[in-house]
Amino acid sequence: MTPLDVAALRKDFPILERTVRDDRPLVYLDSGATSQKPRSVLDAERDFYEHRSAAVHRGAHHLAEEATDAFESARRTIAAFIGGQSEDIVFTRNATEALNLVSYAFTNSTLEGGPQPFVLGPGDEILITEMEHHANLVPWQQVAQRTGATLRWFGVTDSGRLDIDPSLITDRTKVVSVTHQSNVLGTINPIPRIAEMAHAMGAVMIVDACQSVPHMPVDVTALGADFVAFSGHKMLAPTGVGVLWGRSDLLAQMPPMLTGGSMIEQVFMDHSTFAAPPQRFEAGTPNIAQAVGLAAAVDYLEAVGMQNVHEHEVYLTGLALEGLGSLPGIRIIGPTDLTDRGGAVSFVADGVHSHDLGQVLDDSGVAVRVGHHCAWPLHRRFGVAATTRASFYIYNDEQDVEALVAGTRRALEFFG
Amino acid sequence: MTPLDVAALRKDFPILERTVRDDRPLVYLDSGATSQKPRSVLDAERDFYEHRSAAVHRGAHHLAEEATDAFESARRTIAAFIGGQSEDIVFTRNATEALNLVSYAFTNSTLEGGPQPFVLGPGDEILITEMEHHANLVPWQQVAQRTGATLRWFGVTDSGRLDIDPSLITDRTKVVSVTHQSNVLGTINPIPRIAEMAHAMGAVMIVDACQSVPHMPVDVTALGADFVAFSGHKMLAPTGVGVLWGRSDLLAQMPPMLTGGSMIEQVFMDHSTFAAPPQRFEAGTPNIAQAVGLAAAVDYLEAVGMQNVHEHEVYLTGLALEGLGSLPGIRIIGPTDLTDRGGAVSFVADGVHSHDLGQVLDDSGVAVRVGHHCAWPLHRRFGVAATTRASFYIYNDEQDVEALVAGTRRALEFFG
Amino acid sequence: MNLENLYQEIILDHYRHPRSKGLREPFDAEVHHVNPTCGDEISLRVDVEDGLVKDISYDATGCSISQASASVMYEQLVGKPLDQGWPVLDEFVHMIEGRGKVEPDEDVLGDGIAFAGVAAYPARVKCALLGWMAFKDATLQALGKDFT
Amino acid sequence: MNLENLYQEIILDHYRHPRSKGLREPFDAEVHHVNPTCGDEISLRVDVEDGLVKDISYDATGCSISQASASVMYEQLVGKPLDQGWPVLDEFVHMIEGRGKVEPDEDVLGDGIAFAGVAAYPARVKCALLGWMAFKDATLQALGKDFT
Ligand SMILES: Cc1ncc(COP(=O)(O)O)c(C=O)c1O
Ligand SMILES: Cc1ncc(COP(=O)(O)O)c(C=O)c1O
Repeated sequence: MTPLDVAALRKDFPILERTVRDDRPLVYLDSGATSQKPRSVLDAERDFYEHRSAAVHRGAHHLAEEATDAFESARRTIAAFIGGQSEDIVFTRNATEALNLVSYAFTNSTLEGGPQPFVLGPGDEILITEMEHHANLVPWQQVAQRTGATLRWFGVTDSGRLDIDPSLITDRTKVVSVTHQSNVLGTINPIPRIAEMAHAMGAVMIVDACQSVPHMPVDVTALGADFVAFSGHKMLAPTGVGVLWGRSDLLAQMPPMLTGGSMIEQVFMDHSTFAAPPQRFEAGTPNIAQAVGLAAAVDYLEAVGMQNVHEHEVYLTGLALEGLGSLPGIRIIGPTDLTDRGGAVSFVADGVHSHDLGQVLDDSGVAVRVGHHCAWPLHRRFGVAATTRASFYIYNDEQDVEALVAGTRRALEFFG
Repeated sequence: MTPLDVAALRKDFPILERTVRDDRPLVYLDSGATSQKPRSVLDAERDFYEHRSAAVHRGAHHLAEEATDAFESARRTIAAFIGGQSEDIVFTRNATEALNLVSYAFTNSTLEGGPQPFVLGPGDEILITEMEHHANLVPWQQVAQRTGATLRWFGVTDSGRLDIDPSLITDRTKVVSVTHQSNVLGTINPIPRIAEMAHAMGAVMIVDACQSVPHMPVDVTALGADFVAFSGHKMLAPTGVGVLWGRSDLLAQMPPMLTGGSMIEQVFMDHSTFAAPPQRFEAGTPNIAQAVGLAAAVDYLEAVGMQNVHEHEVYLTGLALEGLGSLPGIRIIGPTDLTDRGGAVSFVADGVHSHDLGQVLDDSGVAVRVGHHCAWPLHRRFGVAATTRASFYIYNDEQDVEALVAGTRRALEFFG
Repeated sequence: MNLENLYQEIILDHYRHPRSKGLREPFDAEVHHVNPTCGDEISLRVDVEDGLVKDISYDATGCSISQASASVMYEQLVGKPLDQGWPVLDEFVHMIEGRGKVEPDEDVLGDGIAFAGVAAYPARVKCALLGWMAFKDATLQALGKDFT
Repeated sequence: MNLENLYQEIILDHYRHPRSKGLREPFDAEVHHVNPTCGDEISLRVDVEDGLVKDISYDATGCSISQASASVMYEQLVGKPLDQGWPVLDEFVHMIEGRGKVEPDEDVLGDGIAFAGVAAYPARVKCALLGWMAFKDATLQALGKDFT
């Protein structure tokens, strides 16, 4: 039923050996928030520090050469993983920074009167969706506020699908920024179709791929995106590294967000010129070891196979929807079928607040996330303040789903 | 002569066991660019990933509690190290981002008409120095350009000291941003005096402490600073983490640079409100493991003793100035006395370009930095395109200085 | 620490039957507090006269801990002079933020002592304090002072 | 790889005695290139007529590698038709960026072969290419094309 040998994979993750609370085995169902790290990733980072740690790009000594090699080869690995070119990969701290980097390109270009594709003004529109994570919502509110552009959004249907209203994409639309997979609903959005509509109107198409790149095969060209953002820590990699991929010709014109060392061409006291991408967008000493760790994570995921990852998660999602659905008073927030759907299962229980439900699960050793999952407007849309979310990854198995269902039943009884 | 037992300390740094080029022992004199990492720091990071890795702040499960504890306790450790409060510590990727975070507060406040201490306009002045690293120069050029304020700077004397012209601090001065220790000259600037002048005129005082916090005792209150920025990777910590410390009342008013998850109070589709500091400035999943690593580095440095670190470096600097000074045709760029001076020794050699000099040193196993060290205007001030810089840390000893001097002699002979 | 320790009967009872819930008149100040992590909300009004808490009325959505805690607070503080109320509040905050290392004073806390178990769960601290902080904020406003 | 391999006699000779240095007239295009890591700079002019490189004049500051490489380039390219010059440039770039894994063609490169050792030092690649890239840029400008 699953293409993965989960028992074998689990051995690669040291943390899964620990117990929580009163000696209960850890059932980690919070990978949508952050994933656990396999030994090979931790080894790669440590190996970097123990053997080739130095400042990159700027040093001429042997160690600096090796550090630069490690860093730039990480960039190539990550580029290949998403079907991009390494010059188009910018390392950020996380997806949030990647999305801010693009959004500041609009604010800063507008302030400075160019370059054109990034200039916005009153009458122009930015189109997002009601299912966005705050990371792909608040930055656009800021852009709208600072440029005078108007923020619009696609709604969400009762079954948790994107309600694509084509009339919202017009020649006033300058930016379309949409999540590839909802971190709450699990819904996978039809990005290629939306990108086509956006491009037909000359808009820039941005994709928040935070929940897709870690969980399924993603090819930036097939997506039809102009920019794609994701985070390392959600895909087996260290914290402290994220990625912005951008279309070469747009990156070439894009102004930097952060300025300082390593991103310059020439510096005088009163003015400076900037380097070509990706350096232009990586001011200061980068998160070198974290990028190296991310490349090791990509190697690990490629060995597992991204299609297998996706199928495995769809399989577990099916079990979870079935198991939770069999309990009284449970309502799934998100699609209850498996079409275009990834492994995030959010739900509410009659008479039990998600914080309390999560507490009972935690007491059973099951780690889930409760709250609005940084998607507050989406929760308002469904008339709930908070949900309980289970999210799956390659190290989860059928027993984990059973523990989730059993723990939820216990909560219903406890508060019943 | 040195208060440190360097031989014992060296055992803590795995990388120092490696050789470079044709099997030469590594003489690492590039800590000004980035420092090496002791085992305890690498262990702390790994321990975090293997035992308590989870998303912080947002999770309610056991692992999330422990991760949050580790992260927030790191914040307390770092705050105590510089004499600050933990609520006033913001984690960034590096010092560059920390300085940009402050500089964007000015740009964004100016755009939005408040809050006052951050609003600039034509007629207002930003005062920096000619010895700034690009990280404390280019962001202020951007602010000046975007707000209409004027950038001014203190010059540098022939002996590499700051040329403090009090007439440059007037009631037009709204921002003063100065490096505590020059990464090229080694000069330690009299921050408390400058801060007093700045505050007398109501200006905000910012300190680039990138080269001081790792190398000497620094107390933010004694400095009289309003903001202090530094990088973890230069003080034995992992890459990917930096710090901005800010005065509570200023942080409380300061607008965020990056927006997204975890920095909000409430989010609606069309507007949001933001959390209190430090969360307001840490959008998205933070560099958790790196902060934990930085705290371990601080523990290590405190055990060594910051005053000892400083004295050790002054001792080595003395040896280097003496040794290099005894060679023909070597000119030191920076103070040649040891008063208010840290362990960066930059120099030029008659007839040998620094890139060539560095190459010969590299061939001898000595890693130094060559170029403008991200302080291009300062190099122009001294009429040179590039210098060779040796910089010291706790794991360097007398033999390292001898290797530097011998390698430099070899270069002079080779190109002589 | 187990579930029964955290969810004492008193808490479940107040959660199921919150005392005097609903916003009432007259009042001197009204505040609205939110827990940004989970979206729990409370609107709270205080009616203070001559240093006496005459009424606390509130409307809240949230988990059992935040709901029960507001209800217990109502019982503990209404009808008390403020100079008796503040120590209760201080002791409650002290206990909740004490990470389980604080020995709470039942004489001061009354039913508030039932929340002792919360201190072991840092993620629930804000739930337990939501109503109490709203009370503090509203009362300080009513007295013309700043909430800090 | 040792120092003598990198700094071949030919390189040191060109470094100490750069051929025909200095900016001259007439010229069709002038460019200024900088190596942002070390601040090395070159100003370079080309005089191209009917597909023939009539003159390359340059003024440069920088390390031995960048200086010598500009001087060798001058010798290798001046007086040649462009369709003979481009292959030399391509081969030179190919060798320098080859990380020591490329077998350079001495027949094409002439004295340029002396820079083979640079390929083992990635940090010096930009030094060796500075003059050649400036030539490419200037020549394309002279021909009315874009530099990429
Ligand atoms: C004085 C000074 N300021 C700022 C920086 C920038 O630090 P980072 O590259 O870690 O952001 C450096 C180091 O490169 C420095 O030496
Ligand atoms: C869909 C989505 N977008 C953006 C983010 C933000 O990612 P990060 O916190 O790593 O910046 C997340 C994760 O929290 C997410 O799930």
